[in-house]
Order: sequence, then structure tokens, then C-alpha cells
Amino acid sequence: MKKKGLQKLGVLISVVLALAIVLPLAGGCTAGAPAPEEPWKCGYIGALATDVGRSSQRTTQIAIDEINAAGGLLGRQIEYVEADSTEEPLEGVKAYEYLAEHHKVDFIVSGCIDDVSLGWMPRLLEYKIPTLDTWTSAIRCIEIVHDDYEAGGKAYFMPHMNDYDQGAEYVAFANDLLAAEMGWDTMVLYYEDTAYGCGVAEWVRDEIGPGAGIETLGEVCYDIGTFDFTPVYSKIVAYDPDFIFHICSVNCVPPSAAYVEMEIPIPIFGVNVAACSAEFWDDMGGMAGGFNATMPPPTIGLEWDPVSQALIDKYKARWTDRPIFPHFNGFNAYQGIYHMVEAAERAGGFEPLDKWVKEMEKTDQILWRYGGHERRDDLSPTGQDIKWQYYMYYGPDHDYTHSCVLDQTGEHGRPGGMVMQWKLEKQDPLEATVGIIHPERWRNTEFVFVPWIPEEKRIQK
Amino acid sequence: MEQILIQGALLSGLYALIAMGFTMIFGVGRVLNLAHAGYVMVAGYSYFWATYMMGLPIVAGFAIAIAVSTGLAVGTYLGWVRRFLNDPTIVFVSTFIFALILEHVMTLAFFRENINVPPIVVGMTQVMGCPVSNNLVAAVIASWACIGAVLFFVRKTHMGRAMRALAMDRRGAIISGINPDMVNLTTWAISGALAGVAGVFWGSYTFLVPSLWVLPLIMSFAIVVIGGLGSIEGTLAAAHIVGFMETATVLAINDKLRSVPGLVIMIIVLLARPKGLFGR
Amino acid sequence: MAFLEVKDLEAYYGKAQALKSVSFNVEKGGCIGIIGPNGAGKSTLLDSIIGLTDWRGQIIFNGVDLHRLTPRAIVKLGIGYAPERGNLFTYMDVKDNLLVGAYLAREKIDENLGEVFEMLPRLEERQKQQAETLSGGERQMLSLGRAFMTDPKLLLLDEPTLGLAPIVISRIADVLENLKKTGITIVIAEQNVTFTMTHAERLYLLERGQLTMGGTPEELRGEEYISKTYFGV
Amino acid sequence: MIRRLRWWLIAIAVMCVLPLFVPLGFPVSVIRLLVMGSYLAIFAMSWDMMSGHTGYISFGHPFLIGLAGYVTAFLSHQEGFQPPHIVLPLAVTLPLGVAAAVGGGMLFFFPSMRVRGPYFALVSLAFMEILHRLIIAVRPEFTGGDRGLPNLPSVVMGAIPNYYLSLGLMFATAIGLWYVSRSNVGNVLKAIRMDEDVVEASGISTYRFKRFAFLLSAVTAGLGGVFYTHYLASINPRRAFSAILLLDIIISAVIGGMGTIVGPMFGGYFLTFILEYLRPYLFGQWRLLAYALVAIFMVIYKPKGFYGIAQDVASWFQTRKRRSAQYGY
Repeated sequence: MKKKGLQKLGVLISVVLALAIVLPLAGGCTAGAPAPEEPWKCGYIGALATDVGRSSQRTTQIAIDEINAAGGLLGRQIEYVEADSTEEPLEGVKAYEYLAEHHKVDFIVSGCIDDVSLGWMPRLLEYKIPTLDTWTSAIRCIEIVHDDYEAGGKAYFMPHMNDYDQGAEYVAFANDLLAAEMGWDTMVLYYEDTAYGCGVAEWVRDEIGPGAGIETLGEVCYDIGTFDFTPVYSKIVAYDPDFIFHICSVNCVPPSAAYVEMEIPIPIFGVNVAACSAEFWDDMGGMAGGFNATMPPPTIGLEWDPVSQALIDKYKARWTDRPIFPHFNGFNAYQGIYHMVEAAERAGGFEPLDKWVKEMEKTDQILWRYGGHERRDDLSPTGQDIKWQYYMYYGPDHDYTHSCVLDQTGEHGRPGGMVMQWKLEKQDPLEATVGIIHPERWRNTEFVFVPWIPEEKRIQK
Repeated sequence: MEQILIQGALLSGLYALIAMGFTMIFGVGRVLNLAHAGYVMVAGYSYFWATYMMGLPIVAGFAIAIAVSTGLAVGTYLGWVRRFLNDPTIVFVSTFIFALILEHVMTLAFFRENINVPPIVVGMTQVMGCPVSNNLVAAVIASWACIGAVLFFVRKTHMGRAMRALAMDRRGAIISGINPDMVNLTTWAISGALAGVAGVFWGSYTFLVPSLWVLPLIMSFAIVVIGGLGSIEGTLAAAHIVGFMETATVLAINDKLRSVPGLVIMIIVLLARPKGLFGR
Repeated sequence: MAFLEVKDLEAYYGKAQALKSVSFNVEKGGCIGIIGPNGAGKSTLLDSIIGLTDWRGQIIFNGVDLHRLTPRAIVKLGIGYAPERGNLFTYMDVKDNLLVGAYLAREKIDENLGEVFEMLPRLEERQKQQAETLSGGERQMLSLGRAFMTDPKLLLLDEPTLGLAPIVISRIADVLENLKKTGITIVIAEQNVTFTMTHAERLYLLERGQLTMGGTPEELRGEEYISKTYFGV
Repeated sequence: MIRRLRWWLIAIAVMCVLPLFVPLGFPVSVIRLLVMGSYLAIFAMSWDMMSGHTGYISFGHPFLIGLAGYVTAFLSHQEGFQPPHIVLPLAVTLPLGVAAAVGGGMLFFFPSMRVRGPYFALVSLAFMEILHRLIIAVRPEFTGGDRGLPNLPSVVMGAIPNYYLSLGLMFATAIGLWYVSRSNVGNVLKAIRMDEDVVEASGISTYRFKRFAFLLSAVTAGLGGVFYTHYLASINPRRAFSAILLLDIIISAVIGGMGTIVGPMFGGYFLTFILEYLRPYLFGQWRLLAYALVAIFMVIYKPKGFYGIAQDVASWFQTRKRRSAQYGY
């Protein structure tokens, strides 16, 4: 009796499974080619369970809603679709294929981490879909764009600085603050083994020493899977440097927490991606006080220009769960989509690709501290308005094709690597209580040492 | 050198605690529960949720973590493992998938960000010139207390003796009036509780991330195989072998190779003496 | 009513029938022997009484029907079992082995332990030794002792003399006599007919799963079939 | 011969004409999925040859796949990391990759087949983890370290050529392994799975049979591995040695029906498709959760997999047929 029941169950399961496989196939067959009046499709790819992924996912939605509300692109609305890459390179490839072939999207916004982006780069070359990569700064991606420009690499844009340019920013910071102001001359380079960590470390190693007269006593590289940092810090302490230059993007909270828990008696500076997240305080279990990090410009703690402030307001009104505040890639995705859409408007769409890329490469956008999108050169530099944010992409003849131009001279106003610091006590439970300590022009809070750094380590000129 | 000794001893204590629950289940039921490290991960999150997010006292956090992991272990056993005790492959594969399910659920609940659990005991101590966090010392003391309690339980109580009896001779145990199902269930519950304690300490020693179970699982594998599957004494010894080797590797060679020496020893032991150093 | 009543007992191993319509009774305080060749079903019969096989028919012990009871419940009712080759816990010491036997009879541990050590002084000497290091005779004694620790009213002994030297057998025989004096009912399953005849009040011959003959030792000794087959006369 | 291959021929014919419908609106995304499915099917069958047939459950199959993939990727990488700065053509690197899988397998995996059951699973998992660590830590400037090697040359470009390539590979593997599993060798292997000691006792040297099964498995894994790597055109350690890939392979084989070749093949396609079809309906992690739940339910309630279900269905129909012939209803 029971056996027969099982058999019937078997038949039922088989039928359901067969239907499950056949029905979508049939559905796929009936869907024809998109008619001209159909909306544009914007695909989002990224890890939807991470803060990084969600920041750009949400600001992408905001940007598209705004564009649609303003009448869309060339009279057509933009439809938003998404695919989760779950931080797995293979899933990333599948997700990219899904967007390209199932949805036939017109352009893609990505919030993928380095190795996921590198995983789908070959697919980008194949499909040649305009893609905006808002998180990774891997120089390998840029190299592919540069080397295979005509093969399809030109469809790729990176609305922020690449590894090497970021490294240059940190060198400037080391010059200004660490060497000139603090008078330190030895350091340990401490970085995680990711495309980002190694890329920046390479730059810092080659440039900081000669550039700022700081001697690198040693290098400590750790795996992103590392969970026990006691031995790592023991190695660092053994070098006895003036300060630690720390570079991390994926596994940031654990080394930071270990630093606080172990009360390492050496000041720590560098790039800490997690520290620019508004959740840093909670993720650290309330031990974030005094922590500082060098960040690409749009970061918490900064005073905002009206465009970014409007974005933040919309973001906060719409989402209250984690991340409560967009990461810098959220701002970049938002601006980047505008660049793509404006370029498409000028080029009459995303096809042909060449024309769109030409227009996109002409992007030259300045966000003013008190102004808006429009160029208001008359107000600057004598007026009260100052240049706040600056977007422009390197062309095909530059080595860093299609990543954002680094403006180190300050001519366009972009801050040269901002250093933010968490205050020792969290003041507002919802707001990040951080301030900018460097560079001088943007400083809005005083730099403090964490309490356990001994006096002799606090040398200042 | 002192560094290796101290760090190694501390790490080994935690490893022993995780591997202990793992080996007990194999000893009594002859199945490998790959979800064990998953319980460790979930317990860590439960503790974090209770103490940091809900603001409950530490004791309550411990109780919740232990309750959750024990519940998961008992649920796994009663849910399906009980029916497949004679088919280790199914238990093997299904518990592995279950660990993955736990990871997905935790990702949905807490996201895939690294979370730091506030230390249970704050501060640092200098031991023989090496900095050691008080939290880790507390964790290791607690581990040893748990290990001691388990050893006492297994040796000196009726239930503990029944567990050992069942592991050695099932038929002999049954005719002595032991209900194997009940003993198995108790073993799973104890193993779950150990995973709970281990989870809190492991979480506060390292950090929380939903994929936290993979490394402890692989290390417990190596430990129980080296020590001899099912042998508690062997597990203790092997945990120290692996712990010291790992610390030495990290400090002297390369941080990224931390799991390699343990695994190499495991392979050598398996091929040369498949029953493990203390196995029977 | 008999203390243990077995009626029309049938048991299977997979599809092979191991016991066919076995019936016998045991009186309280009595000692019976089941004799028969290897593979006749003696162990299956004892396993069925303790609840280890899936059987049909009727087994009534002390007024309780044992059908579908778990071994645990049956042990709790007061049946102890010393199986063939002991099924000892080899990596535990002797005392722990005995204590496992007391799993369900915890309140009488001290009393029973004292009695076991009195009956089997050898075990007291070796109580800290691992079971795997014991000799064959000591193992058999330990198995007996462990069964006694369950505080039984009925003791099932499976091949207590298997593979033992004559001198050791005589020691086991002494223990058996001591056990009988305590008033415990005993069922012995044995190939060693001489031994069984010396101690049992009543004997049954089990062949190919069926009881073919039964009677007092004197009656059976007279049977030509028995003398021929089992004494080789 | 033709009779025995009837179903295979029908399946091949149907799969071969599918791309002809692309101009008529058949979605290319499905073709892409079938490519992914084919590779997973190859891996699952390879796993099945070794583990499903002999009962030596391998938890380290990505070791073979990843080794093959890394060797070919390393040798054919455009920047020519190898010392003399030459880039070898694919015709050389592909066979070298397969040879690496077979050689590495024979060197490390096969000797561990001395231990059985969970122990073998542990050793194979350990080998996978060790290779993973070594690739990350030793000479990362050659292996690409954590980031791997991106932008590898492709064997063929585009969805449909790749589809035919993977399909040919898949069917060649499937029919080859299917023949072996139906032969006497296959029967001995299944007997080993039931009880190796009994087989040994009956005078058959299980060693040679295990070695044969393992060789077949390694060759298939290597073949699948090299083409898969060049299809994805990038390789990195997190993907090559991930628990996800390992689990996909095992689950495909288990839910398809272990030891049947056809079952794991179907399991590979099923898994690929269910994951993709859930994508529009379930947000990110929910999709993976749903997939894991389906897998665990299949393992617990249908340990014999789809093959078992198909057999149930067939026998159900047969019973009905017989009954209707007997009683006339």
C-alpha cells in the first residue's frame, strides 16, 4: 500500500518537474524580439547580500526612477532588472549571461567585487554591453579595457579611480600628514591579498618611500580568510615602525577589531573600506572609536553638495535597513548612470557602441559644494562656491582607459584622498559620527590618537 | 618560540572544543555530522543577536546560543539522521547541505558582512613577553572546563558509560537495557551544546560571517582523523598537534598556508595508520 | 501459571525461518537447558525472548506479554542475558562493564556489585583491567556478572562454556550453582550436553528451529538418539 | 547496437536541432544554460564513475577539475607568465591539462583509495584544500593568487559553437561511461560498492578495477575541466575549489541517481535549470536557499534520485498494464 503511494508520488513529482522545465522553455519561445517602443532595460549585477552590493543596487534604482519621472531616455522609460552574483565568480558569470541573454539589457551597472568582475570580463568582451563597474578598482580590469579596447573592452567604464590612482592619493596623504606634519619616517605595509590590496600596496611601496622619505621596514600580507590576527600583529609589532599603513577592502572588520582588542601600541592609517560604512560602529561591536581610514571622496563624515544630499535624502526615505547610508560606490553608481544616460541621449541610444563610447568619453562633470549639476565657473574660485566632486574618464590612449581621471593638482577641486576618523564616542545612534581630518580644506574634526598609543609614539614635529 | 607555544596552546583549546562534539557523534552513532560546524556558526550569531542587538546580559546570550545549537542538533537527529544511521553516505551529504542551508539562512538574517563580536573579557595580558588577549584566555579556560565536564560525564555517569558502551558493542549495550535511540539523542544534544559554547568563543575570538563553518569543519576533520575517529583522548592530543603546527606555520612561513600542515599530517596518518593515532 | 511461557514462537531471519512453533515453559526458580547443534536456532530463541528479533507467537514472562516490547522494557521487567562470546565492552575496565549492566538497576548497584564480587572474586581482583585483556574464562564470568547486574529474575545464558578449558568450565559451573541458590530462574542454551545435563532440571532439544524432544536429564540420557548424536556412544 | 542506443540517438538529434530554432525566437539564454548544464553533467558523470560506481565518495573532485583548468590556463595565458614568455597554443595546453588531471590524480588521489568510506571523502577534501592553499600562496605572481587568471583565450566563441562543443563532449562522455557501466567491468564496480571484501574474497583483484574506474573519472574530469575553463575564459581559486562547485557535482549525481550515469547527467541539467529558473522569482540568497532545500529533500526522501523515480513510474505503468490485461480495466 505504502509502496504504491510512493510510486504515485514519484509520478506526481516527475510531472511537476517536467512541467517546471518545459513551461519556461515554451514561454521563452513565444517572447519575440523587443519592439521599438519597449522600455530600455538596465541590468544590475552585484552581491545583494552585502552592503557594497546593496548601496549601488539602491542608488541605481533611485537614479532610474528619477530619469523615468523626468520622461525617460529619448522618450522611452527604463526598466530595472537585477541578478545576484552572490560574491561567487561563477554565479557572476551566470548572472551576467542572464542579464545579457534572458533580459537582453541595454546597459549594466555592476557592484561586483574584484574577482567576480574579472570573472565576467570575458563575457563583456563577447556581448559588448555598456557596463558601469562601480565597486572594483582592479587595475587588471583596466588593463583588459586598454588592451582589448576594440575587441569590446571599450564598453566598460569605472566611475572612480583605479588602484594606481588611489595609491597616488595615499602617497600624497603620506607626504602631507604623516611625513610633514607628524614627522614619522618608518612604516610597515600591511595589506590583504586581493586584487585591490596588492595593487595599492604595489603603488604605495614604490612611491611612498622615495616620495615622502618614509622607510618601509617590512610588509605583512594576509589572506582574506584569516580569522586570527594575533600572529599577524605580533609580526608587525616586531618591526617596531612609527606607523602601520593598512590596505584592505574585503576583510576589514576583523583586522580592525583585533587591532583594538590587542591594543596595538602603534598608530594605524591606510585604506579601510569597512570604516566608511555607517554600520562600522555596530559591526565592530562598539569598538570603532578613534579609527581612521583614507577613503575615495564621497564618504561619510563629509559635508555634502546639494546633488548628493538629495540622493541621501531619497535613499533614507526609501530604505531603513542595512546599509542605512550608501557607500561611496552608491554615489558613483548614481552619477555614473547619469553619465551613461546623458551619453546615450547625445548618441541617440546605446547602439552603435562606438558612438555611445565616444560620447561617454566626453563626460566632464563637476559637482559644486553649494551648486548643482550646471557649470558655474563664475562662482569659482573667487566666489563662495568651490568645486567638490569631479568626474572625467581617461581616453583609450591613456594607460588607465575608462577609469576616472585623478586630479591631484586640485585644479578641479577633488580632494586628494580624504582621511576620515570615527569619534571616540558614538553620538547619534542613527547617524555616523565621523569627521574628516585631512586634507586641511575639508577638515571638520580634530585628529585624536586612540588612548592606548603611548606618548613616545605620538611624535609630532 | 614563546609565541608559538602560547598561541598554539590557546588555539588548540578552542579546536579541541569544536572537534570534541564532532567526534562524539561519530563515536556513538558511526555517522559524521558535517553540520556541526554550522551549529558553531549559528551559535555565534545567536549570541551576537542576544547580547549586542537585544542588549541581554552575557549569561542570557550564552543560554540562547546553547539552546539554539542544541535545538539544531536535536532537530537534525530527529528530523532525518535517525532514519539513516545505517547509511553514512546520506548522512554525510545531507548534513553538508544542511550546513549550507544554515549559511544561507544566516546570510538572509545578518548579511554577508564580517561582524565583530565584542569580547566577553576585555584587555590584554603579557605572558612571557607575548601579548595575549584576556578574552582568548577566558575562552580557553572555558573550553577546558567544558572538555573536563564532558570527560567526567562520559566516564563517571550512567549515561556517559552507556554512550561508550554503545560505541564499543551495540548488541551488548542493548541487552544491558540501553535504548540506543535515547543515547544517540543525548549525544547529539551534548554535541550541540558544545557547539554552542564553541560558537560563542570562536565568534568572539575571530569574527562572524555566514561562511564561518568551512574552516572549523576542515580543521575538525583533520583533528578527529589524526586522533582517531570517535576517540576523545585522541581528539585532545590531535587538537594540540594541529594547533601548534598551525601557529608555527602562520608565524614562521605564510599565513595563507595555515590549514596545510594539519591536512598533510591527516593524510599521512590516514594512509599509514587509518585508525588514527589513538583509534581502535 | 509458569514463570516464563513460550508458545508457538516463530522467528525469521530475512526470509529464512529460524524458529518454527517453539513452545515450552519455565517454572519460577527453575533451570532449564536448550541443547542442540550449531545453527539450530538456540541464540535466535534467546534473542527473541530479550526482544532482539521480530517474532510471532506468544512469550509471557511473569504474567506480561513480551510481544513488541523493546529490549529495554524487557530488561526492566527482569530478564538478564549473557550472550554468546559476551558482547563485552572491550575498551572499558571490568568495573565499568558491570556498571553498564546496572544501567536500569541503579538503586541496587552496591548490593548487586557486592554479590557479583562475592560470586566471582576473580572479577574483583581485575576490576581495573580492560576487558580486552581478560582471558576467555574471565570474559565469560564478566558477561555473567554484567547480566546479573541488571538485577534479573530470569537469566538467559548463551553458550557459557564455549571454547573454555575444562578447569574453567568447572569454575563456571560453581558460579551457576551459586546463582541457582539465589533463586534466579535460568535458561541455558548450550552445545555442551554433559554440562547442561549436570545443571538443568529439564532439557529441550532444538534442531533446525524446532523442539524435537524434552524431558528431565535422566529421561533424555536414556534416549538412544541423544546418546548417539551428542555423546558419540 | 542501434536498438540499444536508440534513446541516446533521439536525445542527440533533439539537442542538435535546438539551435536551429534560435532565429525563430528560441532564447539564446537557454542555449547558454544548456552549455553550463552540459559541463556540470560531465563533472557529475565523472564523479559518478568514481564514487557512484565504487562507493568511494569523493569530496575532492574539484581537485581534478581545477588542476586541469589551472594547467591549461597557466600555459595559454596571454601574458605568458611562464619564464620564457611564450604562449602555448590551445592544441598543446588542452591535452596537457587533461594529463595533469590524470597524473595528479594518480599521484595523490588514487593511493588514498586504500582507505574507505568517510575517510576517503576526508582525504579527497584535504587534497582539494591543500591545492587551493598552495595555488594562492606559492608563487602568486604566476598563478594569479587570489585573483586568478582572467581573460584566457577561448576554444570557440559564441553561444552556439560552444553549445555544440559542450554537447559533443557531454555525449561522448555519457555514451562512453554508459557502455562501461553496463559492461562486466561496471558490474564488478557495483559489486565493489556493495561489499568490497566479498569481491576480494571471490578472487577478483579490486585494485585493477578501481584504478580503471578512477582513470576514466580523471580523464573525464580533466576534459571537462579544460574546456570549461576556456569557456568561462577565466579561472580563480575561489571558483575552481569552491564548496559550491563540489556540492553542485555531488548533488547532481545524488539527485539524479548514483551509479547510473544517466541519472547524474540529468541531475546536472536539472540543477542548472532550477537555479536559473528560480532567478526571476526569488531574491538572491532565497534562491540558493530554495535550491539547497530541494536538494536536501531529494537526498532524504528519494535517495535513489530521479533514476529511482523513473523506475517507480515505469513499474507503476507496467503494473497497471498487467492489471488491465488481467482484469480488463
